[in-house]
Amino acid sequence: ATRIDFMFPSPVQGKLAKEMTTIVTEYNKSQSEVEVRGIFTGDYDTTKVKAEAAAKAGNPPALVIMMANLIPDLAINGFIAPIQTLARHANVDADTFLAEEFWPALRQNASFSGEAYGIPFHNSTPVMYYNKTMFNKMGIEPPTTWAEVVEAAKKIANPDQGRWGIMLPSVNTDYCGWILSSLVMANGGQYYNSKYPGEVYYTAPTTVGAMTFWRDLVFKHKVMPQGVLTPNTISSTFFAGQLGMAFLSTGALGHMRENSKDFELGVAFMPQKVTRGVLIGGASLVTFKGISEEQQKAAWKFMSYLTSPEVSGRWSRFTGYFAPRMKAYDLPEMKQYLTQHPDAKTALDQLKYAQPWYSTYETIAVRKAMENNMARLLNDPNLKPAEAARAAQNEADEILAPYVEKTALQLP
Amino acid sequence: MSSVRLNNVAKHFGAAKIIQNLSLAINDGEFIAVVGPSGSGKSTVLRLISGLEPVTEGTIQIGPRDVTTLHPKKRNVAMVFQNYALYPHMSVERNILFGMKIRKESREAQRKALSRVVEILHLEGLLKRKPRQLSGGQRQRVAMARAIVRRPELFLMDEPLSNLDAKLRNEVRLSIMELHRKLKTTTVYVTHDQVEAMTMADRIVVLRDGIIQQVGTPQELYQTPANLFVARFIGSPAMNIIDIACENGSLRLPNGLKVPTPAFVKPALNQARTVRMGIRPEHIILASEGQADDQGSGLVSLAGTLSTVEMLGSDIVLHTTGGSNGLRVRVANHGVPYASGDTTRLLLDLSKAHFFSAEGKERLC
Amino acid sequence: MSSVRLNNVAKHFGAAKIIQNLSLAINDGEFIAVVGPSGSGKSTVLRLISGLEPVTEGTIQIGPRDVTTLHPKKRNVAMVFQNYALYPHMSVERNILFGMKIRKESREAQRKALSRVVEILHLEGLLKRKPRQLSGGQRQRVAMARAIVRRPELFLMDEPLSNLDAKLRNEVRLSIMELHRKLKTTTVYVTHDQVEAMTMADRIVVLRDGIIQQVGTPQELYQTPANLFVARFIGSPAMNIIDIACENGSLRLPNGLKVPTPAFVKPALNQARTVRMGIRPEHIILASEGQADDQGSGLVSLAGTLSTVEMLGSDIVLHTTGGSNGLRVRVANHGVPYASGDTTRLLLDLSKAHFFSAEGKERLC
Amino acid sequence: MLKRLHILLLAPSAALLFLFTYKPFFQAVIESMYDSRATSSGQFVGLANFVRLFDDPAFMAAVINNIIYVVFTVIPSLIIGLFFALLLKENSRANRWLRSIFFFPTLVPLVAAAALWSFIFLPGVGLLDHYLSVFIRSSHHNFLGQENTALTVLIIISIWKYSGYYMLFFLAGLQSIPDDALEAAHIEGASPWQGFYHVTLPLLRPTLTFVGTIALVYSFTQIDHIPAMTNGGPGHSTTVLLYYIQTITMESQDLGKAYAATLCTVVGLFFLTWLNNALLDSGVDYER
Amino acid sequence: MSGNHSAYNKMGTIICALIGAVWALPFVWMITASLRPDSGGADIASLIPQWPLSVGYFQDALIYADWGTLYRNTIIFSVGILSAQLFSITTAGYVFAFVPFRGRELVFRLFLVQLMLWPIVLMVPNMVTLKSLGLLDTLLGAMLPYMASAFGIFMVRQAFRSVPKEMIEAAQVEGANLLHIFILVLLPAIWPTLLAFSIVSLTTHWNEYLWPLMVLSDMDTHTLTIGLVSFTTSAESGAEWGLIAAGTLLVCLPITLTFVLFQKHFISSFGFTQYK
Ligand SMILES: Nc1ncnc2c1ncn2[C@@H]1O[C@H](COP(=O)(O)OP(=O)(O)OP(=O)(O)O)[C@@H](O)[C@H]1O
Ligand SMILES: Nc1ncnc2c1ncn2[C@@H]1O[C@H](COP(=O)(O)OP(=O)(O)OP(=O)(O)O)[C@@H](O)[C@H]1O
Ligand SMILES: [Mg+2]
Ligand SMILES: [Mg+2]
Repeated sequence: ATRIDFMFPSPVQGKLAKEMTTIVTEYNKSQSEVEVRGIFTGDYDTTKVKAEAAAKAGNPPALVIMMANLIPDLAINGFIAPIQTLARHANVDADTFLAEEFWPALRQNASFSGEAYGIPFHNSTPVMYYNKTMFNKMGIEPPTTWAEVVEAAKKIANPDQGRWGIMLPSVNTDYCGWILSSLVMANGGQYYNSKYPGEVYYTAPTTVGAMTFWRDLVFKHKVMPQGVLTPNTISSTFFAGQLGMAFLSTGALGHMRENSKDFELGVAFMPQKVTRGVLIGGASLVTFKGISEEQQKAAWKFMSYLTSPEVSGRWSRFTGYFAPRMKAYDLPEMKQYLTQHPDAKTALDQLKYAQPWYSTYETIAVRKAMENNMARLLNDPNLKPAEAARAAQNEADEILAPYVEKTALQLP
Repeated sequence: MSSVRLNNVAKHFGAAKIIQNLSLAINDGEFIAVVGPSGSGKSTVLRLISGLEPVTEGTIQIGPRDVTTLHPKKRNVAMVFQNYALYPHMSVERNILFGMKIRKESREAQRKALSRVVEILHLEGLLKRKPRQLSGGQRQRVAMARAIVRRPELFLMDEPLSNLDAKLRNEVRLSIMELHRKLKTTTVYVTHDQVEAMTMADRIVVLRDGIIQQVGTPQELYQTPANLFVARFIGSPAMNIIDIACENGSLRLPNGLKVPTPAFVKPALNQARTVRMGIRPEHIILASEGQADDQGSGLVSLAGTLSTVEMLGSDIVLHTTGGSNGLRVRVANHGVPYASGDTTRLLLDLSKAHFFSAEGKERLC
Repeated sequence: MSSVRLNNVAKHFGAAKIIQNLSLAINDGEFIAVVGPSGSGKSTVLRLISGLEPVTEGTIQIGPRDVTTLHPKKRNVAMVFQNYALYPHMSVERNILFGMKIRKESREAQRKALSRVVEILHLEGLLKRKPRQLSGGQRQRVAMARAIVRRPELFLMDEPLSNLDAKLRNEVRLSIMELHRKLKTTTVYVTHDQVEAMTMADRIVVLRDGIIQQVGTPQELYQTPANLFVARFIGSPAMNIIDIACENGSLRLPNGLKVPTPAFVKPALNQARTVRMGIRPEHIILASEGQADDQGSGLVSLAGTLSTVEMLGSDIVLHTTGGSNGLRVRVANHGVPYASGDTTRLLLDLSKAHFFSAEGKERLC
Repeated sequence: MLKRLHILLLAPSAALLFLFTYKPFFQAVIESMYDSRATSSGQFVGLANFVRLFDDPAFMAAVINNIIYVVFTVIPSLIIGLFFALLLKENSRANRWLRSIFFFPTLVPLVAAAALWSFIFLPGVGLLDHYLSVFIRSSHHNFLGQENTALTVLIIISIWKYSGYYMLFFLAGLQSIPDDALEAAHIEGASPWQGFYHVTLPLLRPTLTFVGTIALVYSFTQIDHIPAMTNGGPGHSTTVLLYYIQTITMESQDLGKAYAATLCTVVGLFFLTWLNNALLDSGVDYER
Repeated sequence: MSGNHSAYNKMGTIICALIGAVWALPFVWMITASLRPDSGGADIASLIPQWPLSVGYFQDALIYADWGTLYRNTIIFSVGILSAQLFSITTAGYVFAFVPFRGRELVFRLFLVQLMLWPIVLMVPNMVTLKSLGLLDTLLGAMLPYMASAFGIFMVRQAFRSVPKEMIEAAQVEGANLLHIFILVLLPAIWPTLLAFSIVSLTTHWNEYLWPLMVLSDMDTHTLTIGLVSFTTSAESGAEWGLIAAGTLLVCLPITLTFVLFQKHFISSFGFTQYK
């Protein structure tokens, strides 16, 4: 049998690592041509580091579940190979496979320069969780627009008693950027140039507007605490019944459901401004350069298995992510699941409005440029959103400069 | 200067009872020597007085104050440790002046005090050294200097001269006595050196297994030891001890010789069946030819053979066998050649003898 | 057992020349005592022999081997350190047996050897303790035990008994002598105790500032000290020294008294202008009434007043002033009451006197 | 012969150090002069990486944060560790338990400690706010989320974690100090403080040098709680040097810059430990 | 210090007890939280255990990972490193403390460089080295870089230097060779130091995360912390405080238990016996 290394992180909870191991073991048992070595690699970040380090040390993994917006970066840096290198062994066209089998919103994140570099594996979007009991008690309807959000939050918030109207995660672990770019989209804007990885629109009015909205929740409306908020803070406050609304990932659904004990949990679409806009998050399977032909063949086999509607659906039901493979939702188990858990459907329904995840050259650094300035903005009542945006843009431009020079500005 | 009182003091280390029910009153300005066998608790007594060791029972007073639970620094004593306890990281000079420095005494006073002790203890040229660069005796002198540079209420000295040569020891001893005469600082002085104890002390405390055996002036201890232990402990070479049976009016020596009980010891011995007689080596004379017994006045003669001849320089110690089995005799070294194997006759002066009860716990006369 | 030879050995600590050009031959089985003032280099000599200190110059032989650069462990010596140097983390028993253990001697041998030294040094009941739970004297005895438990070629002992009481010291001293008689192990023994040096040693080495002053038997040292230093150093109380002018045929004492030069000293003194005369305190007699000078045979009498009376127990040391200024006299304690202020007449026995050159470097007779 | 034995004794350590420290370190030195970003295909750039480094405001922020972090973790935790050691050096049962309590934080991985402390400082519902609310008044402090308190929290955690650890070394060091010297000092009238200052402290200097060096090194390297709690934020307010380097290494391909930052940090740390040694180790009497 | 400072000592103990109470808070919370039935709710911060106690989180934690293997590997990893270190640091420490040779200080300083370089920076080159040795993905490989410890060498050297010279001299005179002195005299003399080092090394490597994660790919070579992280990461949701507490407890438990069981022995070797 051909041995391949398959690295997977545990982005949500430990159960996942266990489940993934089961899936791998079952696969290994089910056939004898491929022997998959499942390697648990911690969180998304360490997964990237470990995969890169292994590649540099001469041990590239065949398949990795990688944060989806890192694909351009990995491709530019030459770590990963197009999916076609695997697919060709089965005479499949990877681009067609991607285009036909997966939700349209996911496709862009899986490709770079028009070529498929990843196959979506599990995905999420932000949604609005709210304390239904509290809303009912106060006679508030779940907001669907920004204005309603502010209004509802103001009714709920009572900082003296430690009760808050709304919380948005602002940690620089991608969460802040993810939510902000969703807001930017709702505000009708573009956060980055989805066609070219060397440009971000941090100073665009739509971005500044989203930032202002966020900032005002803290300093103007005083419905959100000052400073950076982690998902831990948000969920803990939420579970304690001290929070009206929270924008968090659909990936947290299971967790939110389980821990909302003293009240009823509500899940709703992200509120809109100009449009409904949410961002796709999640991870895709990528393959590293430098593995043998045999391994490529084996990798494709395993990848086909992992992304099959059955496994994809199973994984989705287990994790709360939505399944990227459209056909997964045609399976009877999946239909049954959705009727049982209507809130899981929210994520799926929202997919209609979903847009690709930002991804640029040096994605993380560029993202952090904004996130760190958001943190400043949420800390400093005197900082103007436009100034923060300007600073973020400058930092980002600096990081992008060498790439821009080599590509967009490199003229014949 | 202060008086010191130990009231029913006890000290236990875990299960070991090192000091038991010890009471002692030391007068203001007195010089007390503490002697006793190794391990008898002498150092412990000093450590109790200084406060380095908490007492298990009893109380301690220095002057009018009850210091039983007082921190050492508040007791204002100066101590020479048996193992010196110098500060390894300080030069000799800083070692000596540490206490004054802490008390923030003036530089001038420090300088003066330093030069005084340096002279007394011959520490010239050693001031800049670290303790580890000193010889044993030099270290001991630094320890001594550190104590006497100050003017405490109480000096506690634990064998402060044990590592010095005879000449230097003599000198330092005289200096300490001089100092004591001048300052009259109450002093408790532990020593193994009988000469020191005898010459320096106003009173001597004899300790054994943590129990005081006798307290008295040097003369008292030498002349009227309270029990056999003190008798044998004080004086060197040690007192000769002879078991004696009292038989109606006469004393029978182990070799069978019977002498009439001299009048002056009669009253004390008349109840006893057996007694133990002690006689100091210097109170036995080698009888010259013809010199006779005088049993009435207590002169008894014994025949013997010299077994060992110990030349001590100024003295000679003769060990005998035969009728006078095991007796030690001390004679001045006048150049007379003694040889082992010589036969001789020993004259014991019973008027100088000490009599103790059979178990040795009690002095009879 | 082995002989030891030090050939022109020197030891410098940086600029300080501690030992200079020292040569000494110690015979196989000999017991050598090393005495000298504090800081004279005694310990250093032992450390050089043991190899703990490398020599700066010269060579050292033990037996036939040149050991000058040999590691201490190969020299097979046993040493008692002046500051004990016990292993703090080992029990007394393990401290003592350490050397045997690393030589892998049998358990049986260890047990036997242990019980032997425990008895000699009275260490019963202390075997399980750690050194810090011992008294000073007990620690010293452990250090001693550690050395004599083995059978080395050479014993090096640095004041091994200084912290013991007189009685115990005497006992241990006798045990060591006994041991030495039995084993005949060459021994170098540093001591400050004259009694020890005099009674134990076959020969004594007198050291001063790292230079040997005299090597000889105890008798030789006592009776014919090679120079003034040795004369004053050996014997306690120290020898009296009197400066004397030689004037054609007669000697003039500092108080002006003139005595004819006794015949037996004439040849030695006839060149000298001034000499220094030494006379031991025990060679001065308190003249009884009517006892006369006999200047021809060297008996000179001086008048004096007693300034201090030191009771040493068995002896009394009298310090005098007046014509006999500063003389010390030792008399036996026969109960005669001396008091300071008494006038007296001293008889000096010139036949027992020692004469040294004016600077004291040389013995004249 | 003996010499050879000694070389032999050093050899295993030296070999391992060579393999896993020096060799990679020299690689790092060399790499710091190459541009490793995808845009440059690895060309030699001399000191350009250093220039870029010093132009980076994040780096400068990291330097300043690191200085604050070092000063306020090293000094307090040394003092507290020493304080504990002195108070608990007697071997009573109570003291043994207290020592264990202070030492416990060492047993917990820093990441796990970070999780525990995240909870303590959780706004509103966390341990601190909870008890502040119970005992004083309703409290909601976003300690970790605010620029002016986040670093303080990290410093507190570090002190909590390492004071007991240093205590252990101080206890070990105190044991090798002869007691009698301290006793002598007390007899001479030194107060406990004076005894400590004049006798214990100087004799403790070898330990102090050691613990000081370790504490310095730790304050630079033991920062696992930063990624776990603040990710260097808010803004750059808790970005310290190693975290800065870590993020570059992990998140981008700009290794040249990361190595340049590493070299600068190592040089700085080297200087600090040298300073520490010079201050504490000079004139120490090791031989006793 | 002994003596009548028992009053001072008591006071010290009391002060420390007060501080200790604060110090212990995180643990107390960890234990109560891990035994709580759920980690939501307003009183999650309470230090008072909620009855009935629940072992639910422990059950969860136990399911999430193969604890047997994790414990075994962690023990091999940390104890193995410690054993190798104890050998390497005592020998090297000895050389640096007692054997004079030209350039000793320099070599020593060079050794210290290790203290200042952290694995993350040298990770890739070290993995390359391990790969070329064929040790990548083995426990031995993961242990190798730690087997020489500048920290330990430094510590042991410092401790050796404060051993009184006479002790060594006494042993030399008694005929002890190097090995004897080393094992019978020097090592016991620095016992507290070695113990301190051992505890520290053990816990450090027990708690090591990133490096094992990087070089150990096979599930059956994973160590505890990797397992712990597998169920305490929560990037996209929120923390399950009870689970985190339980997991942390499970990871620290063996070492904590050992520590508590042998507390008397460990910790008392850092103290002064009452009678000194
Ligand atoms: N490390 C050193 N540096 C400088 N001088 C030293 C050193 N060690 C010893 N000395 C000096 O060497 C001389 C001889 O020392 P040694 O220990 O041999 O004397 P000693 O005769 O044994 O004296 P004591 O009877 O006092 O023990 C002393 O003056 C001492 O100060
Ligand atoms: N920490 C301890 N634990 C148990 N016993 C001890 C401890 N310290 C001292 N001792 C014992 O207490 C007794 C008295 O000791 P101390 O030091 O007072 O004797 P000493 O009279 O000074 O003897 P030396 O003349 O030998 O110095 C000794 O038998 C000693 O063994
Ligand atoms: Mg004593
Ligand atoms: Mg000496």
